[in-house]
Amino acid sequence: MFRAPVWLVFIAGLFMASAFFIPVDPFPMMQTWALKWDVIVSAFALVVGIDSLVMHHIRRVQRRQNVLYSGTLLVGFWVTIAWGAFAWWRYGGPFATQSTFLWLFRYIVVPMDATMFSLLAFFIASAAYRAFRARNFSSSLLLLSAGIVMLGRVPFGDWAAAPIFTAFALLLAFYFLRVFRQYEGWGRGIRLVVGIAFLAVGIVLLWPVWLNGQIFPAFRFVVHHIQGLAGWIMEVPQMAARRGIDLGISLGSLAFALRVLVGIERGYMR
Amino acid sequence: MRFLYILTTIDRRIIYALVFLATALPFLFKKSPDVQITPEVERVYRFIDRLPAGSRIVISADYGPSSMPEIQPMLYAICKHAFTKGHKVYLLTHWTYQGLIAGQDGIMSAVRDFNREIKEGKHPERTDTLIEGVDYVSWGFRPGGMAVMLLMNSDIRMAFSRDVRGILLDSLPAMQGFRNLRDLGTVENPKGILIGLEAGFTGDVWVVYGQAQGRWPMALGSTAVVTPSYYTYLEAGQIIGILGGLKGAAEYEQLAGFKGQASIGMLSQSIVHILVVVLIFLGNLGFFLARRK
Amino acid sequence: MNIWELIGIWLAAILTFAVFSFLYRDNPVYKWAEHLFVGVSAAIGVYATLDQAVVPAVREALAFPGVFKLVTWLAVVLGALILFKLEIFATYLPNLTFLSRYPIAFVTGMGVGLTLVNVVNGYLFPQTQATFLPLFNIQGANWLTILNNWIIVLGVVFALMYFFFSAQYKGRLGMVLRVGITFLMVAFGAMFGYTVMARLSLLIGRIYFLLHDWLHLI
Amino acid sequence: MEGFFAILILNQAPELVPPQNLMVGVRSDGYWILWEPSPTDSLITRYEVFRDGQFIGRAGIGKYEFVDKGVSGPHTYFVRAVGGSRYLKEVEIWGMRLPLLFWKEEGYAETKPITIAPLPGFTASYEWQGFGFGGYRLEWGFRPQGFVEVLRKGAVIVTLPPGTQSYTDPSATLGQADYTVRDVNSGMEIKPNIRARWFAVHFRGVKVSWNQVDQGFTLMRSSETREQDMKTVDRTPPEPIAQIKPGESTFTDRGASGEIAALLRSRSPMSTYRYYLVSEDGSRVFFSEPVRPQPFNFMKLPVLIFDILFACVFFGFLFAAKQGKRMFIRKIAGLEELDNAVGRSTEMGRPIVYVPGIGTIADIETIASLTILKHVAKKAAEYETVVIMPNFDPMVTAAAKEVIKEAYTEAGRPDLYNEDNVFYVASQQFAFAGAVSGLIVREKPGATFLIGYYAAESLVIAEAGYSVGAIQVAGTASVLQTPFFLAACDYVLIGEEEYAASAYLSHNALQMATLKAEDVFKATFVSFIVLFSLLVSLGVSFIFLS
Repeated sequence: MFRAPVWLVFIAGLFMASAFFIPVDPFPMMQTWALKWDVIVSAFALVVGIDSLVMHHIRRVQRRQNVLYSGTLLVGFWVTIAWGAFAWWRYGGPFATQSTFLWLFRYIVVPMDATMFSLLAFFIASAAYRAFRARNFSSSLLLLSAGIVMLGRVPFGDWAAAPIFTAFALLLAFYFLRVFRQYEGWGRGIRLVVGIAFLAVGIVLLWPVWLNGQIFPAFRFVVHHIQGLAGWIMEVPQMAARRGIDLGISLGSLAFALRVLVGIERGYMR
Repeated sequence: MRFLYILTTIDRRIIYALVFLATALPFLFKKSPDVQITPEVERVYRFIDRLPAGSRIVISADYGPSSMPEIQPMLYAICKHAFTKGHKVYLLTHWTYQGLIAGQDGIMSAVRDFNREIKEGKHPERTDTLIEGVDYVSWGFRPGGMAVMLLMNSDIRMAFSRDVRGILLDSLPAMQGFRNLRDLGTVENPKGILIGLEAGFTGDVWVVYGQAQGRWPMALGSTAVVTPSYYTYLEAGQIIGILGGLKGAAEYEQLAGFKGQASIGMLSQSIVHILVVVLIFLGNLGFFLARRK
Repeated sequence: MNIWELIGIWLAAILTFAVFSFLYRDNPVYKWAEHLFVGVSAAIGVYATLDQAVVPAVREALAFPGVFKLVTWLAVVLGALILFKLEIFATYLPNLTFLSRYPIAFVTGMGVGLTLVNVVNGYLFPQTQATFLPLFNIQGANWLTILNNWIIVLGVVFALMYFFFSAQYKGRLGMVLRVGITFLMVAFGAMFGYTVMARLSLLIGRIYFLLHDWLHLI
Repeated sequence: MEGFFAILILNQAPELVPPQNLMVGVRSDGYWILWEPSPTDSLITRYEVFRDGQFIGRAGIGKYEFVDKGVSGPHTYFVRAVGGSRYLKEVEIWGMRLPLLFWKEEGYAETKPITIAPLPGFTASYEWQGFGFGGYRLEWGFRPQGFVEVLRKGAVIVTLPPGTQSYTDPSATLGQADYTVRDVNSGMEIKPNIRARWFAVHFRGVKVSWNQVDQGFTLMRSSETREQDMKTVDRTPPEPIAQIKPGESTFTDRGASGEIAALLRSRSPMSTYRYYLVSEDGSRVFFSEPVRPQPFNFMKLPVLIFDILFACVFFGFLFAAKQGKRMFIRKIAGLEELDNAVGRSTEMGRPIVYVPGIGTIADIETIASLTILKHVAKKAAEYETVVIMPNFDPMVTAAAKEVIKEAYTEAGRPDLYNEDNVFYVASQQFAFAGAVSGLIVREKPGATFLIGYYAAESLVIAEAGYSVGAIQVAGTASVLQTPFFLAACDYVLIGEEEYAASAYLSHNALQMATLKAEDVFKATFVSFIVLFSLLVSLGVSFIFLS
């Protein structure tokens, strides 16, 4: 009862839920208070967090372990704190418009934050290269839709799409026609048919026939429609699947919230 | 087949280097392709272009440093276009000190570049350089969000009494005759426009509370992630256009007749996207051909 | 350009390269930059919380009349309980650490309570309603609209059924699982492809900073 | 410069015109006197407001309103415009001779007086309808070039702007669906696609009623909304909404329904509406009692009903499980691997890293993550493996310390618990991501668990784990990050599997039962989607929550 205040979770939860339905005072007012309480409690929690961070690194310095790095962290922290206090006294607020405190933010936090964020561009490329292999049917779909959406979103992507798709189709045709003999029964037949189908796609794409006065009609078709196809994937199948997952998540979180509220689930507490 | 096996195990550092080069090289060559102009960007451009000289462009910079690469080029391009047409630019933010820094950086670099161009004689119609308080004003940040917008609809000075330098708005030439946002006129009879550069929900509040009451002309510029949610306002006729992500900025730059960060960035975008797809292809090539049954 | 701005831009450029160096491998420069970043941003976080959250909240709360001031002080007492988690208390008063669970329980409860209503109000109902699409018999609609509606309805249904925990998908029913995973994979691929552009914009921004602001090459 | 002053001096004793459209409204702090500027506004120096013939205050240049605070009951007001010519005079200040502008008060112009009074029996109340017909929704496939007219039984009921493709007729009667849509430009007429709309709860508007009057009146409405911050009040002045013919005594304000519905849908702003009857000559104003929100927001009734139903099924399965009913739950791949990952890490003699993401303790995902943490920590304690846990949120840090300590105690190894391994890093998203990836690269864990709420930093952390060859188990309910985890991690909990995890891992019959309850609702939703899609195809649409 006192050691694990599950009852407090229950009361706070029930109150917040009921305030949702009741639009007259004092409920909206109390809800506003509760949100303010959250702010105040978080502020105290920050003290605990800072304590944890600073003590962690002081101990490392004491153990003569990572002295340079942990020292940098501690010096950076305390200089910033002092600077902020000075700015508060001098400019009436650390983030006042003339405050020199913003220098730290502008030239340390912003570039570090943005550069860290931009690392994702590299990681996305290497993760895509490594993980997007057509191992089976579903991973082929993952790869295909990622490729179409990627190429459909940038200028020139449409022009690059057609040769890449042609090459992919021919590659798959070559693969299936090479390996089908190693299988038996149905597997053999299916692989043969799929291989021939891919070969046909590749040939159609490269067929240099004049149609409506244009050479490579199928090739051009891909070029002109890749953008629309990317948009369609985002708006139709992507949206559908995402909605399905999200509905599941909503129900899951509802059941989980109820488990927490009534105290069946108390692993987070003790 | 050994060669093909290598294709499946390209070291990640090589990929990183390729991505870095593909992004950086277009900047050094300063070449950039023309992008296809979408109507929603063109409408914003035409609107600002046709405003009578001396009109007011109010920009609300509601984004932080993490969205700067996408939105900063829009701010830069719009400011530069406005200065070329002789309009006055007003800047505010709802995103605390983050928006303040982002907005200030954007407008200051536009002013710096424009002043340099004036000195080089590229704008013969202008005799003197841009002056803060005359050609542009930075109102800064005031907490309150929606309340600030509502206040600005009735009186700007109630929301911002001083600019970021601490000077009373009443003493700035650019603020003469600019009492509230209704002084921006209407879409039919415009005397200015409000442009919200958004990375979050502030844009919705601007449209739903600010524009819906004041009925002044408004446009939005936003990161690619939030852009789709703004199309409803375009369909409802509440905003005149949208600049979506880096591509929107590139389109605006192209319309305004210069190649900036966004235009060159679009070439980098294309090259890296194609690079990633080609890498995926090479990986699969090796994977299929080097694989024994 | 004043001297502070110059120092700032050089510092920013050095930090940028320090982070990029992590791509090659972990190294002392990155380690140093990372620790500096954590230290500075933690301190800035302290001031951001004070300036943006605590001061306004306390000021507003104290503006409430009479008895209601007491409510604010109650919050302060509740918040202060979490201080028992400070290492000094954890070492010397380990028996009282359980008191720090009270503020945690309160905030958890708030989150749980809001979930119970907001998920239904903001998600379940609107999204389900949006999925009620006509599957046939639409005047003036072309075949593409009808096809799209079919795909959306089937996609939602199969994606949802993929997460059935009590059904054992074997034999014929295994098909449900396969169709579900098909939709999920198409969606995940599309999301991946869609995000590349935004992430690249950030890299472009950094390179622009290096070439424009730092080196003045463009 | 001389010319500039000359223009001003040219203004000679003018003819003043009184202000226009004087109106008095009611607000919480008194009466609100509003008027529109006089056509000769440029000559006017100030407006003076009079109550019952007494001067009570003034409004300066550019202000066309005045609040008479703290009054009630019947009163008569009028506004007087004071104006005159301007002249320039040189004044000596501190030895400097400055030309200054002066005004000569010469003219006055008064409005007609207006009387405001409460009207007994003038009331207004919300009109709700549970499960009702909400009108017909019309849709047409083509995109009209000109204005669009919607005709009901041959009569035009509304004209819509060009490009409109749908319209909902709220005043329709059930069973009379004879509609035509006409494009004014081309004169083309088509039959639209018609769908009846049914509401679970329908808010029809505000019903206003008064004692019968023998004169024509204009009905007006004003509103006051208090925002969530408890201080900002947004007021709209009285606006005309309808003309009342003699003899009428009720009116349903459907125009308010959209506005009020929007307010009720948003969380809980406090709004007060007031109605006015203004006589045709504008000399008398009667106001109603304020319409206040009702103690229960009926708009959200479906939410309450759903929550109660959900709770009933939930507890039903709970009791069934208590009675000893066995329930089947299928295997969830990622969860089976949790224990193996800890085991493999132990074999390699490396620590494990658990990252709870960037959620706060109020996020339900983080709570779910902490319950999984307990399981992982317990297993780690059994294998005597170190758990390192960097944190984003200080409150999560505090909670996680408790959880791990408790898990070690339950596993019988409280001696292994080291406070220093659970620490707070930073609340800046990428400071956290950078520090965690640095930590992973240096500690070289055998297994990493990335479970909780993640945003863009997901891939930064996951790549670091990949580069040291750790077995990675990831789980997040933020769908956008799932593909990145799929690309870089070995096992991924997709979507709600993260929520199901704690119940599944506990191997506790009670908790498993709740998963069953969830499945019942999933099945219900699937059947609802299919059923209602068919109904929509047949021309009926149903709105749970408008």
